[in-house]
Amino acid sequence: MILHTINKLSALALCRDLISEGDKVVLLEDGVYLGLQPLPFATLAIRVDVEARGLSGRLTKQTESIEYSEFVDLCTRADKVCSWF
Amino acid sequence: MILHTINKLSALALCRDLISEGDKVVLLEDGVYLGLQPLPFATLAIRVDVEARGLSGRLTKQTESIEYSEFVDLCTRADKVCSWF
Amino acid sequence: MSSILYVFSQPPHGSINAQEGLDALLMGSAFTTCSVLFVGQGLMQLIEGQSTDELGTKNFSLGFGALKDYGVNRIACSKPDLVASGLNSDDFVIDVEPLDAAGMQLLIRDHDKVLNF
Amino acid sequence: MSSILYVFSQPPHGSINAQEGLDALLMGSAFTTCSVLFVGQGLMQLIEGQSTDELGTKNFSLGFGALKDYGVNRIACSKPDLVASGLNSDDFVIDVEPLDAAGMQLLIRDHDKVLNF
Amino acid sequence: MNFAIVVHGAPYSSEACLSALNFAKAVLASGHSINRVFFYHDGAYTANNLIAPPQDETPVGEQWQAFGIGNNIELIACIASCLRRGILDETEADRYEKSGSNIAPGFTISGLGQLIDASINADRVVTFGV
Amino acid sequence: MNFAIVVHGAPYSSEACLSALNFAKAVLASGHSINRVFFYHDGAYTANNLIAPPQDETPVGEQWQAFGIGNNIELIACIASCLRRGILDETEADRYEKSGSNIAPGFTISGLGQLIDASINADRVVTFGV
Repeated sequence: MILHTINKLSALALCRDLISEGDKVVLLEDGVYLGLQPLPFATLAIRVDVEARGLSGRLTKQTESIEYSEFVDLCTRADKVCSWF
Repeated sequence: MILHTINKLSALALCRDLISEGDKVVLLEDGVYLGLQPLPFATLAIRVDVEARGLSGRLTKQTESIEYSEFVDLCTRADKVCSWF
Repeated sequence: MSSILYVFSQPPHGSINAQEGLDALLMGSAFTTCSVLFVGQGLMQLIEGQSTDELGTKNFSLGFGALKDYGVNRIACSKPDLVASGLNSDDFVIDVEPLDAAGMQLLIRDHDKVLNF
Repeated sequence: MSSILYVFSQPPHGSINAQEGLDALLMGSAFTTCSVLFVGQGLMQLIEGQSTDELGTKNFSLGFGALKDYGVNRIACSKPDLVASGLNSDDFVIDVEPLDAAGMQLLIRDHDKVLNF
Repeated sequence: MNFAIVVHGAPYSSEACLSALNFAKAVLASGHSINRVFFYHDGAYTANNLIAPPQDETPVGEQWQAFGIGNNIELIACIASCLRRGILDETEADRYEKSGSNIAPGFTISGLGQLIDASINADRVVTFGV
Repeated sequence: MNFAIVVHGAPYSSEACLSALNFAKAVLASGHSINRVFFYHDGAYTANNLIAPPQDETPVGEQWQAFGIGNNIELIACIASCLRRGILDETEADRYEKSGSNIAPGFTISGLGQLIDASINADRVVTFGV
């Protein structure tokens, strides 16, 4: 499993094709706005970034909020981390 | 006439609808890459930015290279300048 | 005295730039006629319910409530960008006038200077 | 010893970041097995005929010619992004292996670490 | 005609800083004037006097200094932007009890009012954003 | 598990600088370790000791200092990034005959080799880009 992070809307185009079945995707910073639109994969969004932007309760069902501790845990379970920005 | 400047690809989405008949558009910095694709309006691209990126001879016919002096001249002939970035 | 249109196109919190843009708008409105147009991700500055206590950035969206008091003339946003965002005006901290392309072009034409942030 | 895949996604000259990315790749290749994947606007770093004398930025595209000498293993780019750019491999300063999505996914899988620039 | 120029980008980090300089030079070369250059956001980093780039790279900050001093043009770095980014003159360094100042010659730290004043009074205002 | 963390963004200018700090804190809180934090690109600005933000804004740079010193974690600012951006320690200030140094406590200026070494030897490397 590879963990991908996305920190802004424009970075989606860079990684859209590179996310394999079984990979995980973390949305952080301005990347959490991607949680407003339908995506071809499920995502995990950093809760403090979601709340800072007023997006609590506004995100699609395929986006789940997580804490930094869960982000760290995902890193340890992934083979590697790939950051898209 | 309003003079618009665009300095990166993603800024096109911001101004595409705001460019009126008779307005002028200057591409600078990474905005000169827009000269590789068809656009709904003619553009003027800063020559030193075009050359730095190796785009001389690669741009569409609707893109013309200009000097900074012509950019300044366009500013004086425009009613105002609007910078998209 | 020159009137100034402020164009806000950046989302909040990802960088300080949006916040520094609002500072410039408030300062400008003390000196001359100012209006503001939100476009693209700039609309995200307006979302109600931003809660930045834990992140530690500043919730400057609260400042938009003061724009009328500061005498800011027109407060507008791009209607196409609003529709594309999936949000609507009810999601915003203040009343904002959605403008179509022609309306935005007129707004730009009606001001002497444009400051983009 | 961990192998490293460098992913370059930024265009040159608009900021120093692409140039600093190449510096990191050259440094990395002195220590361990490295490969590089150009995606998105990162492909623009490869365009032949960059002439920066007048602008005054550094034409670091000339440095790509040294990648083989530095022992950089695979030099690849996104085939979909190459097609979308309207450019082709002949426009580039060096030979680059265009990879489809599956090929890029394999490249990522084949390296221990990924450094994005 | 009189220009106000606004710079949002730092040397190297953004070409905006260099583009604005090239534009400013062309303004003067065309016989026009510049009422003020205002450095906002990361543009404030341009005023850092401690920059020491490699010899084969254009020293954009130094060129701005020379341009401002040589042509007697006001280069204003926004005080709020500067404080957040660690660009201080002696007054601010004393006020915040910092170890020293690092403002480059030719630059003045001042308030956001200078941006508004320049924008209102210039014939044209041109922003170099990031 | 051992982490290397790479930071590309400056305080305020990019949330990356803050996200990386939150991540680093969570790494330690989860019982893992950090072999090095490497500040590259504009991340080098984090090491500027002259930052004086408004009192109601999070002093991200200071928090990094406290984090590094308090947990005995290496905070390395890339020397090439630092020279281009005007972040100097005393050695570099002397070498380039600059008026002073401005490196913050807890930070060390060092070469790009430190990024490679950290990346190779960590179990995971995580980049916070801009």
